[in-house]
Amino acid sequence: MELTTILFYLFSVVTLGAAAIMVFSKNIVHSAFALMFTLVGVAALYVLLYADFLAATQLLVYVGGILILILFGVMLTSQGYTLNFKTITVNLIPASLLSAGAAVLLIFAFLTTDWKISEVTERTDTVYDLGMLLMGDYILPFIVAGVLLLIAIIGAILMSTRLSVKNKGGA
Amino acid sequence: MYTQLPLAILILPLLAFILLIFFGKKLPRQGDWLATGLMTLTLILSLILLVTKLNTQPAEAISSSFDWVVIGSQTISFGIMIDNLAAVMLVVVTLVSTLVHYFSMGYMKDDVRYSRYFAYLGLFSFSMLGIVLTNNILLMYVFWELVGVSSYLLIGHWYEKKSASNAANKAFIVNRVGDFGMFIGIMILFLSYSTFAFEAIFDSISAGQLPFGSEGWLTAAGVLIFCGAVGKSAQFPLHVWLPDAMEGPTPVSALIHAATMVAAGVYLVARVFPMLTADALLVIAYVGAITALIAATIAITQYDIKKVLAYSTISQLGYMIMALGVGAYTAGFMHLVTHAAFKAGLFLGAGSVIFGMHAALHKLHDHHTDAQDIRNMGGLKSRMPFTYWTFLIFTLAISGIPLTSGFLSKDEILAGTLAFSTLNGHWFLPLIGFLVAGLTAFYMFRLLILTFHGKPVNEKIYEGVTESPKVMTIPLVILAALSLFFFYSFNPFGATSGWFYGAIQRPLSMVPELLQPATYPVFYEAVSSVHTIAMLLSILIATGGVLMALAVYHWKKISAESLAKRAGVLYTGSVNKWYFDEIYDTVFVKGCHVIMKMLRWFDENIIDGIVNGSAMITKIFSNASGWIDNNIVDGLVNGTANTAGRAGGLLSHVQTGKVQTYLVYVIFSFLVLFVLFL
Amino acid sequence: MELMSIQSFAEPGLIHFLIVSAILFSLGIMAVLSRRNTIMVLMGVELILNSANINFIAFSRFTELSLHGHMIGLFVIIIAAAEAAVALAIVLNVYNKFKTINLDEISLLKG
Amino acid sequence: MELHIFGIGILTWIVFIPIVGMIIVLLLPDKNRNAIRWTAAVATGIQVVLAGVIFAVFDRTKLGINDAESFQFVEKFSWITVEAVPWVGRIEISYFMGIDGLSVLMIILTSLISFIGVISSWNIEKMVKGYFALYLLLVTGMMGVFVALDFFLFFIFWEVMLLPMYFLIGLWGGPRREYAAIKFFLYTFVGGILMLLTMLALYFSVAYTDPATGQSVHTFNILHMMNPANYVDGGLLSGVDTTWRYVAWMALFINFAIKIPLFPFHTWLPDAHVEAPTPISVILAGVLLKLGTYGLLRINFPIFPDGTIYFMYFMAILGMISIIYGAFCAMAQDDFKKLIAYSSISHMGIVVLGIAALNTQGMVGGVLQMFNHGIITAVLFLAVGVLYDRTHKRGLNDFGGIANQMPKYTGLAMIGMFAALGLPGLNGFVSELFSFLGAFEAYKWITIISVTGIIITAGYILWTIQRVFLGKTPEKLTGLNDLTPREVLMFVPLIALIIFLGVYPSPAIKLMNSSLGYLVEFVTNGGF
Repeated sequence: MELTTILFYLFSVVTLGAAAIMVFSKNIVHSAFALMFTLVGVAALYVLLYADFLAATQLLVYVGGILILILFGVMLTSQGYTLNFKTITVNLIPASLLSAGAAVLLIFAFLTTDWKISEVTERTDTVYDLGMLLMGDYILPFIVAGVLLLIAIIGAILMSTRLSVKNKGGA
Repeated sequence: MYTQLPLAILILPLLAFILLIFFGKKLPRQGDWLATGLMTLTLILSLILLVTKLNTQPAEAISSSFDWVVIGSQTISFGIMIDNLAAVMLVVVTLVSTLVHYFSMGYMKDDVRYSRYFAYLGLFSFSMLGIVLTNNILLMYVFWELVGVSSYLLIGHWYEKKSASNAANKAFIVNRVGDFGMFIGIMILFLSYSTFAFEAIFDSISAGQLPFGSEGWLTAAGVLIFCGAVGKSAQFPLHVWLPDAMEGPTPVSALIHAATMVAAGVYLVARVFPMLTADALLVIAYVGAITALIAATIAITQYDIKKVLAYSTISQLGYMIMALGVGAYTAGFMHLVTHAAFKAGLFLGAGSVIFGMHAALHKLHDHHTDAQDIRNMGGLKSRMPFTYWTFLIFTLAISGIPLTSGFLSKDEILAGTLAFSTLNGHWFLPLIGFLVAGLTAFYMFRLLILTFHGKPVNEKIYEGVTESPKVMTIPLVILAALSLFFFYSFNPFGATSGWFYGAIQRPLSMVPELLQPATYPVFYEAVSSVHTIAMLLSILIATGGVLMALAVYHWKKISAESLAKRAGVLYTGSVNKWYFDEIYDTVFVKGCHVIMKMLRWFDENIIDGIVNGSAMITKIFSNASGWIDNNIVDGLVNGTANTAGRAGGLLSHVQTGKVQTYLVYVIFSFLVLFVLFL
Repeated sequence: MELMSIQSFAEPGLIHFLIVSAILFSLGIMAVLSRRNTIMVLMGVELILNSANINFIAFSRFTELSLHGHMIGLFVIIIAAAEAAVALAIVLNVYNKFKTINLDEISLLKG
Repeated sequence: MELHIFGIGILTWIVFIPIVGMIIVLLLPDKNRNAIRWTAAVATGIQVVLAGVIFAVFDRTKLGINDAESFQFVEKFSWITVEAVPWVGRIEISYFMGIDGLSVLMIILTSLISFIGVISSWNIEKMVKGYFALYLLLVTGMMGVFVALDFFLFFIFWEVMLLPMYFLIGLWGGPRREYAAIKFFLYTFVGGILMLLTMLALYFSVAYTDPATGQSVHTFNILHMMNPANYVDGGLLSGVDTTWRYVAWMALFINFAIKIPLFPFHTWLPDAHVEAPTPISVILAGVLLKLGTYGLLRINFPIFPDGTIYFMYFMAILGMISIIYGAFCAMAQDDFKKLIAYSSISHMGIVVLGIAALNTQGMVGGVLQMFNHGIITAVLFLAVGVLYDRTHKRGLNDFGGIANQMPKYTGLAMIGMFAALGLPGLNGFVSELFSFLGAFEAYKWITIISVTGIIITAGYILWTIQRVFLGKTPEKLTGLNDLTPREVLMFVPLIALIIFLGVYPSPAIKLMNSSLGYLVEFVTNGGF
């Protein structure tokens, strides 16, 4: 087996295993940390797919940003000083049935579809091309994404600001 | 021989310290025999060393050293050095220490921390011997601080008393101020000469190297190192700690705050004597003189027996420092030795009195009367004969009455100051010297008379006082014997012919010729020409002081009250110790408190304020945008939401309200569609 | 059969990545549907987004989608970031209002 | 000098052993608290052993600093390499570790303090598993910073260390832990951003020519950054004495000054210390603060010798202000932990003053002071922790007469206190002496003013001793137990080191003498 093969299976197992831990863990902090491993694993899979820039972005944005946000959420919403990290599951039977069904259906669909696989181009780096694309074909989505982010930031800040103002008024 | 013996002398007390600190409580009698035995052994070794050294010709210093650390390309080595000065000092330290050990076995008998006390005595002896033996100014600084710590621990021995721990703190911090100067002096020397060893420094100076190429820095280095002595030897302006240090047990006062540690400053000046310039020596002489005067004037009005002795110690130390300053090197050091004997004796005698008083008060269940106040004593002569007679000898010695050791050394110092003034015209120094000699005789006899003579103030207490046990009186007798002249010189009127003057000779000055004080031959000649006058004058003045004391306190011819009234401001000043404590308290302690409060406020409000302030600014911005949000954006949002809400309201009754349930429906439908279209 | 399985085990191709993504997707669905805690639901959404992303990248590696797949993946990540920020702000507001973030206790939508 | 264990270099072992421990801790069941504790103890214990091995075989004559050849235990693998990026060239980030005389002492300190920290964490009962997992992650971060020779790696370890610290304060801390944790996080975060920017600027300005291929390669290698010949033409930080180089120096300096912490950047420290649990305070004061001065010496000094020389006086003055200011503020505190926190500021000021002197004595004194201060404050914080465990109080005025109640404890704590006060014969004195000696050679008056700090230090330490240990025992404090064997165990190695290094510091000084001498030469020659 080649190195890439080994790595692929290794990272797949890490990703899926961590995802499973995330989903099934009772403790939300554990879940959050498991999510971190999942995200890192996905980033590694990106690397195997020659998507180095995306891997880096994945690490920076997901692991560095979103995960931290989630952790903050956990911290801020845990009740009082008695840290209540346990979470409870609902809808257990329909949910597991549905997700298993989804998995089966998807895999079935993937396997039966006749994919048009083209020549694999060995890319050394993608940053330059991505940059050109981003500034060329994708300039409009790029700007829209920027505006979206701005709006999201303002929105998030506004909501949390009101939160603190209200808290103050309440106290 | 010269390396093993000093090392053994150094290590034995340390051994005592270590053994007692770890196993003290488990040993029989809490290990006092161990400490005392080891100390006695040290004394014997020191005596052997002294005799060997004095009989070795030529009388050069013998030193050996090892490399302590290599830093950069410089090697710093530590080592020991034995010259006659060190050998004599060794015997002084070990002798007093041994006697104090014996005395303590009686005095401290029922103390709660008996073994701890002896352990600290061991630590002190170790550090003090280190100061004496070292060949190296850095190592001396190390031991210098260590004696400071052991002094701190011993002053604070009864740390349950707030006054004791305060006194301990004061002693340490005031000493630190002096050590600060010494530290900077050491740094100047090291940066100029890349070595800490005395010999090497002197060699470099005599080879013409000056610190940073300037003569001013050499003087500065000398004066800064002298700062260390100012702290440790309680010289003006850092003398304030010593009277407070009397909070410690009395034998400790005898050992540390009278005979040895406070004399370390004098020893230090003697050690660095060759590198002191004439200017530095002049500063030293004046500091000593001022100290002697101030302390003597305070001592005449004090009533606490230990306080009187403490001020007299400061005053005598001033004498020694002054002697070194004027160039009377041997006389100054000799006064250190004789003073060690009689002042240790005085303190132990005072200890014996206090011990007796305590026992008497204890029997009477009287806890209010101060056992140390001489106004509560009187007439103890017949109750404590041993103590009285030895105390008398010590008092005669410190007053400079002929046939005592004190006379020999004091006389030489006075002659030295007189000679110095004939050479340089500094008349202030001999003037103070003679004045203080008179004052000393006066206040010491005042103390003696009020304590031992006259009628007892309180008959009951008087009845209760008994002579102290033998283990306490024998050290007194030994010290009394050592306070007589023949141990130092067979001629009772001239020390110069004795062995001491032969052994301890003033070292050659190493500084450039222009900066040197008067050379020894010149000085010696001046001393010989004024010696007779000085001797006569000193006998006259001392006798005058004694007679005055007798007239006021014994025969009651002159009323002490009227004298005090006539002195007016001088009297109140003296009683209040010239307000040094109050001034220092307002300027330094309060000043320090003000600064620290200010800085704390600054830290918590300004610096932290800036940090929190940047958070504030962010908050203001967000508030501004919050206003826009509330009034404009929200208006739109609410409008939309209201519309949607009304529309939703129509359908709302089919909802369960649980999001996840809906999601289940959604996904289920999705999968169904998926299957259908696949 | 045996040969085939070994072969398919050997070289990870498009299908392998797609399968991984499918499993990841179903796990995400599981989290979204079954956990009470809103934050857990959010994490499930992140998993789903990630699985979609893997698909895109895999296609861009093995099909003609080429770098455009990367671009879409990039935008997905950007939107995920925005989504997470807003969603968490919402969660905090919800928490502030209801003192809980358990979805089944928040049933204001109930008609 | 190389040393491999099972084919893996010793530095990798010493850095990642705690991670292995962390994984084991995470796999253990929650309830099995003792197993978790023992795992952490064994992991850090192995580190101590490895540090001992390093100490034993370390070659004292090799210089290090800017010469890759003379670093020891080097491990270098290219880690992320991206070929031929347009207008950037080849990007190279490598897993590059190695130690020289500058870092070896810090490694020993880190392993020792981490181990002691585990022992003192034994009585933590809240979320044991999470605590030890984060703790071990923190240890890896700290150790990694001290061995990394690639700026990127350095940065990663630096940030890896911050997150666990944040949680350890924020979850296991005292009543105001959120405030303290967020303050800590923000301060260090600001510093981190400054460092990141400087790192990138350096990265784009430095390119070395690969001898094998002749390519021009951008690199994060710290050693390459030290060589003026490697700076590309027209790079932001190329040249000597340019404004941008000063700006970059300042940005890095602020980052490290926050960690040290130097005078205007210090206010996170008292809060963090007061709220942090005892073992975390020990780590914080014992190791984390040293990262600041270590960073100065490893990065600021050799990469920007021109900036260092330009800002020499500035550093010395900040050091002086920290010494005096910290001492006065310490004196004004009523809270035992705050007092020690401010005394740390004062003592770290001595380090800065020493290294700012740019001569061997000052440098050796400064680095030795880092080590000594680590040990001394560890003892002091442990001492506070012992009292806090028993009385749940930290106010200095709440105590009194402890000496009668707990003689063993008093003896050990007083040795620590006296070491902090700079008593000769204990280690604090030696390093203060050399720091001041070095500083005095360079700056007379600044040093003289700084030395007054030792008087103030004596003042507040003695006052503390008086208020806590001496005096009559108040009613409420009677019946305190003296130290348990576990507590004695955590004090004894530190106290032994305090005394040993105070009497004979040569073993420690020999480790770094040649390296630091070379560093001084390197910086004063402007990097050649």
